[in-house]
Amino acid sequence: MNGPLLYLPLIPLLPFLGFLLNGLLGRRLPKALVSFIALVAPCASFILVAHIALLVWSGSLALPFYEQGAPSWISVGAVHVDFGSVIDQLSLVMLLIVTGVGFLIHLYSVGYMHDEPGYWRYFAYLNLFLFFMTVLVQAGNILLMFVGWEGVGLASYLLIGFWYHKTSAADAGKKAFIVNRIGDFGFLIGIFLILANFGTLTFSEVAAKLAANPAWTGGILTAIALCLLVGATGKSAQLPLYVWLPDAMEGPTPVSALIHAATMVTAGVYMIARTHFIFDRSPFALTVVAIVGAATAFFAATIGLVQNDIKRVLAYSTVSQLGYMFLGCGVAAYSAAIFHLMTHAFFKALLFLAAGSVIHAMGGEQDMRKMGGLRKHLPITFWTMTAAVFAIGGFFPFAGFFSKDAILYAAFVQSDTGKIFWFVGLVTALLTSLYMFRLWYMTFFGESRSPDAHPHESPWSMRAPLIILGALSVCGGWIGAGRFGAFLAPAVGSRAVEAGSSQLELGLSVLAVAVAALGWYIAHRLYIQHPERPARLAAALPTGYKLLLNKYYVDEIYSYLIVKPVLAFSKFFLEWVVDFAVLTGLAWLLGGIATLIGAILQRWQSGNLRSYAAWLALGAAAILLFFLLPYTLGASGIDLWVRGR
Amino acid sequence: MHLILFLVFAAFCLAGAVNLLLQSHPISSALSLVVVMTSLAVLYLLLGAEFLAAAQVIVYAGAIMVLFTFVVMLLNAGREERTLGSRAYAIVGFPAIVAILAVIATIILHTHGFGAVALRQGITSTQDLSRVLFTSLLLPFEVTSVLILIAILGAVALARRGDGERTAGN
Amino acid sequence: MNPAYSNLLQHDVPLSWYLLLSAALFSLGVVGFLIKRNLITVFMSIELMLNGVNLSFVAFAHQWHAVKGQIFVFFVMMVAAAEAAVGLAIIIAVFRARATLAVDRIDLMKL
Amino acid sequence: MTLLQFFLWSLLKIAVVTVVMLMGVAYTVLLERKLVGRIQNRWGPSRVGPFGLLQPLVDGAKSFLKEDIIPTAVYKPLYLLAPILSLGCALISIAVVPFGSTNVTGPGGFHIFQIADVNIGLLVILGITSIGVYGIALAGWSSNNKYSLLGSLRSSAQLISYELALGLSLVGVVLRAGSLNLREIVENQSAHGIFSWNLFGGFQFVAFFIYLMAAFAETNRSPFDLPEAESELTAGYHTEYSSMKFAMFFMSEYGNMITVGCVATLMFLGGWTSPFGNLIPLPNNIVLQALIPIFWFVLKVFSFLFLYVWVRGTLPRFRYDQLMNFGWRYLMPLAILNIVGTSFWLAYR
Repeated sequence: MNGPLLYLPLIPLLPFLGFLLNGLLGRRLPKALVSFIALVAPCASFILVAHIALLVWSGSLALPFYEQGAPSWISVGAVHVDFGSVIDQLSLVMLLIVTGVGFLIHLYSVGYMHDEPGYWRYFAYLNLFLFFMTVLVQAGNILLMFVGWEGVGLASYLLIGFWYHKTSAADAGKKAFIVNRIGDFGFLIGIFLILANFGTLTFSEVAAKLAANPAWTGGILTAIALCLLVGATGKSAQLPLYVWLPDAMEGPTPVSALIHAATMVTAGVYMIARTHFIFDRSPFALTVVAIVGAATAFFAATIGLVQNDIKRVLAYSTVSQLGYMFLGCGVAAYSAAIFHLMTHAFFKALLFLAAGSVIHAMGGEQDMRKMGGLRKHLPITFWTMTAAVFAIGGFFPFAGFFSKDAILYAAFVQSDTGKIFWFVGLVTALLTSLYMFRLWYMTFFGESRSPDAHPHESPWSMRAPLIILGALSVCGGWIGAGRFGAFLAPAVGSRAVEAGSSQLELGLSVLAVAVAALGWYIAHRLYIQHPERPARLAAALPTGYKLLLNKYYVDEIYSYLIVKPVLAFSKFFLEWVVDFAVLTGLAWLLGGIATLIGAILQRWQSGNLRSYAAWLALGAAAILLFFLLPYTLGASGIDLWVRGR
Repeated sequence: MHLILFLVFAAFCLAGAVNLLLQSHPISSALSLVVVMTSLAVLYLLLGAEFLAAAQVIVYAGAIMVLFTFVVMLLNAGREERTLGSRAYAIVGFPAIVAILAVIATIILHTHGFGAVALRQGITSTQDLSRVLFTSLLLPFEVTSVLILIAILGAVALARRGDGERTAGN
Repeated sequence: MNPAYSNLLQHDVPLSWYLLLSAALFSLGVVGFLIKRNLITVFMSIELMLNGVNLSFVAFAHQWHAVKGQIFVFFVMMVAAAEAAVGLAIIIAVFRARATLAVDRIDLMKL
Repeated sequence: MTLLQFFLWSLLKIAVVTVVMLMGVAYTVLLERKLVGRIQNRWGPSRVGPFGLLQPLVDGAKSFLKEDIIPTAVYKPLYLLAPILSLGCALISIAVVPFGSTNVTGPGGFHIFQIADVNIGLLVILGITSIGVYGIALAGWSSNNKYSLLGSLRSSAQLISYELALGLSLVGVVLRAGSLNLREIVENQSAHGIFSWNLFGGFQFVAFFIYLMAAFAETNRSPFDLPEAESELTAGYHTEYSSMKFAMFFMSEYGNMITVGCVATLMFLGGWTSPFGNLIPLPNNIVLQALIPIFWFVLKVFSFLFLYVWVRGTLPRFRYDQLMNFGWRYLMPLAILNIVGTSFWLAYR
């Protein structure tokens, strides 16, 4: 091993150990011990990552760092895949987010899930998720990344369906799993194409081969990039595969915060950033990424405007923000996308946790129409939530402002088409601000709309993560897109941060903040000054309202176009032709033959000892005669044998 | 002399074996078998296998067959009963076996490589036997002793009427 | 044997006679196994077969001056003893369960 | 030496030994009756002849003259075979016992004082003893009497159990002698008189003790006479026997005692050798040379028989489970330990 010993394998293995302990023994362990195990694992991982970050900070560790001598996994012919990890600026940032935010959400869960009967199961799954997520992030090759990719899918499935006795939760889990399969299919094909064209799966080697051929663009690289994009849209809930994420809100709220807002869903963005060298060679694929991102951002934001379930609003907001990140990737501003990924992890996790706190306080109620006036009852939740709302809205100097601004600026300066993306992003920013303040007003202001509820503030284990994340939401962006981009540049390239003038940047920023303020104003007008107006607006535009409320009928369209035909095919072809005619018939045939032979043979198997003995003697006699009869007739063969002795 | 002894005891052997088949009472069969075994012991002696002769008497006649008579007495086994088809075995079995025996006998008699057995040569002393048994065949010997130990345990476990059956019934 | 007697004992016997006797004993054992109807007698027939084979072992050991032939017989005896112990225990157990020793009536594995 | 001579000499020896043996049996009975009488503070038989010395003859005549009863329900062939087998086995085993010095030989150089000199003499005795079980077992079974059957089952079990201990106790001696030939075993103990006997010089006293116990059990003698425990089983396996057939069982019991005594003498007490070794040299007279060893042999066997009777007059009977426990749990492990100990001693001497 060259370089310092970093205990890299321990980062994923510690949560895995926690998973094993809690998963195998948790049922019998006391609750305190389960929490202890579950908390220590991510905390230790975070400390390890922080240690690495410190080493990098002090300059004693040069990035990128490749783990040497990792055990080999697959070695077939020329293909070698090992368990090696890689630490560069990108994965370091991602690891910090994953383990840090992960630890905070574990801590939050201790309070939130306290009365669950499946407490140990929950934490086992959560640790398992952390294991796979860190594997995904640190993976030195794309196949190992795929393992983590599938693993987080599994953990996500288990956690969405955590309350498996609830049909909707179980269905949501299955939906997430199946929709993700479509994306994974694309990802897998992308992996095969990479293997076929590069002969290796290790990121650094692929990058080196591309660097050696500067003229190689388009063609097969576009195909690879598009396949990977399909995978990314599945995992990161982009058009057209976003449908699973809103349903995934059936899981416990901390799970929504961790997996379906802060970390797992950003894996698609991370993956595109990780394989940026392929995307960079394919302008077409990049454009597709940008289009997908921009469309998703706008599309999801419109749906988010009219949803009444607090978690669904946040879910569509997540989809929309992920669209921003894709947009950032699409204009090759990877560092801006990762920057937004980080700030988004802070404020979206915070939003979900605060929403969880609200739900906790309301005794499980998720409908915003039944909330209101919670500001006095839940001061800490309110103030942290406010920080998050301003952050996502893009107000200066909150975290969201810097990252969103970086993406919009990068889009604006990229090209002419980029200006269209920039405009869509700006409109989306307006919508974002609008629906977030709508949520804010409906939840915390006005009169309480359910008089029999007695809201109460959450325990410290839930408040502490809120406060920390609140602080991060405020200050997380102060690093500045420029410095962050410079830090990430060795890992993801630096195309986005150079061009343009500071005046243009300043102008765009002012414009963005103005748009966000406009959204705030509209929300204030609609939900505070004239609370009756939204209903009238909905009545005035019944088609549009219904369209938005029913999420553009996407689920229904999918159902008619894909689900129903598949079901019908399964029912009629598989059940009647294959299952009944072929399999059952075959089983009957085989069974009949066996029964028939058995009926004949069982007469032989009489149980009578002497008949067995007779058969045995007969067989022995037959063998004896077969060998001896020639000698008896010829009568001298054995002579030779005996003399030969 | 050797010839006479052989003829006498071979006749005893055959007579005992045939008597074993003809007697219908198990205890008579057992005694016939004892006759066969003791006569065989004499034949072993003629073949120079002194120790085996003694072992044949002590182990076979003195232990195994006593065990048989013991069990016959314990279970008070009576005469055999005739069942369906039992005569058929006798009718078919005897000629068949005689035919096979004839084949084997032809082979043996047609084979010329065998020598003759005389008493004065080829006596294997107990020392010779044990020297081979305890050196080159020590492992099989020990394994056999383990086998016997297992057999003892098995026999005890099988024959004890007892707790095992009752608990299994529960 | 005392050498003084040895000149008395002449008239050699061909080895093949011993082998014939051995084959005859074995065959009689097989017949006994087939025609006897008492479990214990059937078991005795097995012993008869073993004895028949033992005789041929000893005869061949004498022919080839091989001690190991006799040792094989020794092992056969030991195994026969073990077999008798276990077999008779089984017979006792069977008799307890069925109250019969007739082979033809013991043809079901279940009680 | 011709075949005819061999046969004649053998027949002569057999006849003499059988007659002496039977006489010995008869007078052992008398000895027992007299001794037990003295132990119980009474005279014992004293009317027939001087000191009652003719009593055995009268007893024999009585047995012959009694009515021979064969109960109707017995299985006759085996009922008749059993006493013959019993007595036969008791008498045959004496054939390999050398009871006098082998230095004195007859014409043609064969032994006068031993019917058959066999390499595996000890094994022959053990084998014949084990065949003797059949006599008792068949007697009990063929009598068709439950006392007889129980007695014979007990007896068979007892004989088989103690045969193990008996055989194992002799292995130590065999190891020391390196031979199974009884003559060689005795010659091995002849060097220094009493100090080279296996009992003392060979450190086989544990084996001797085991042999003693096992021998008592093997011969169904007190304190192990359970097969014929009158209080429980009437007369055990010979309940249904009377007159001469009963006498045959009786004789076989005493014959076995003598055989066992002979074996003890040969194996542990130096056989026919003098206890003083060469301190008292043999006289030159050929007749004395032949007779003095026989004297020592008879004396040793006699003292053994004396011990038998003494024990019978002293000790009460064991219970059956005690008997089995004693045989399997104490005597046999002890005998195996003795073998191991002797082997080590011989190996590292």
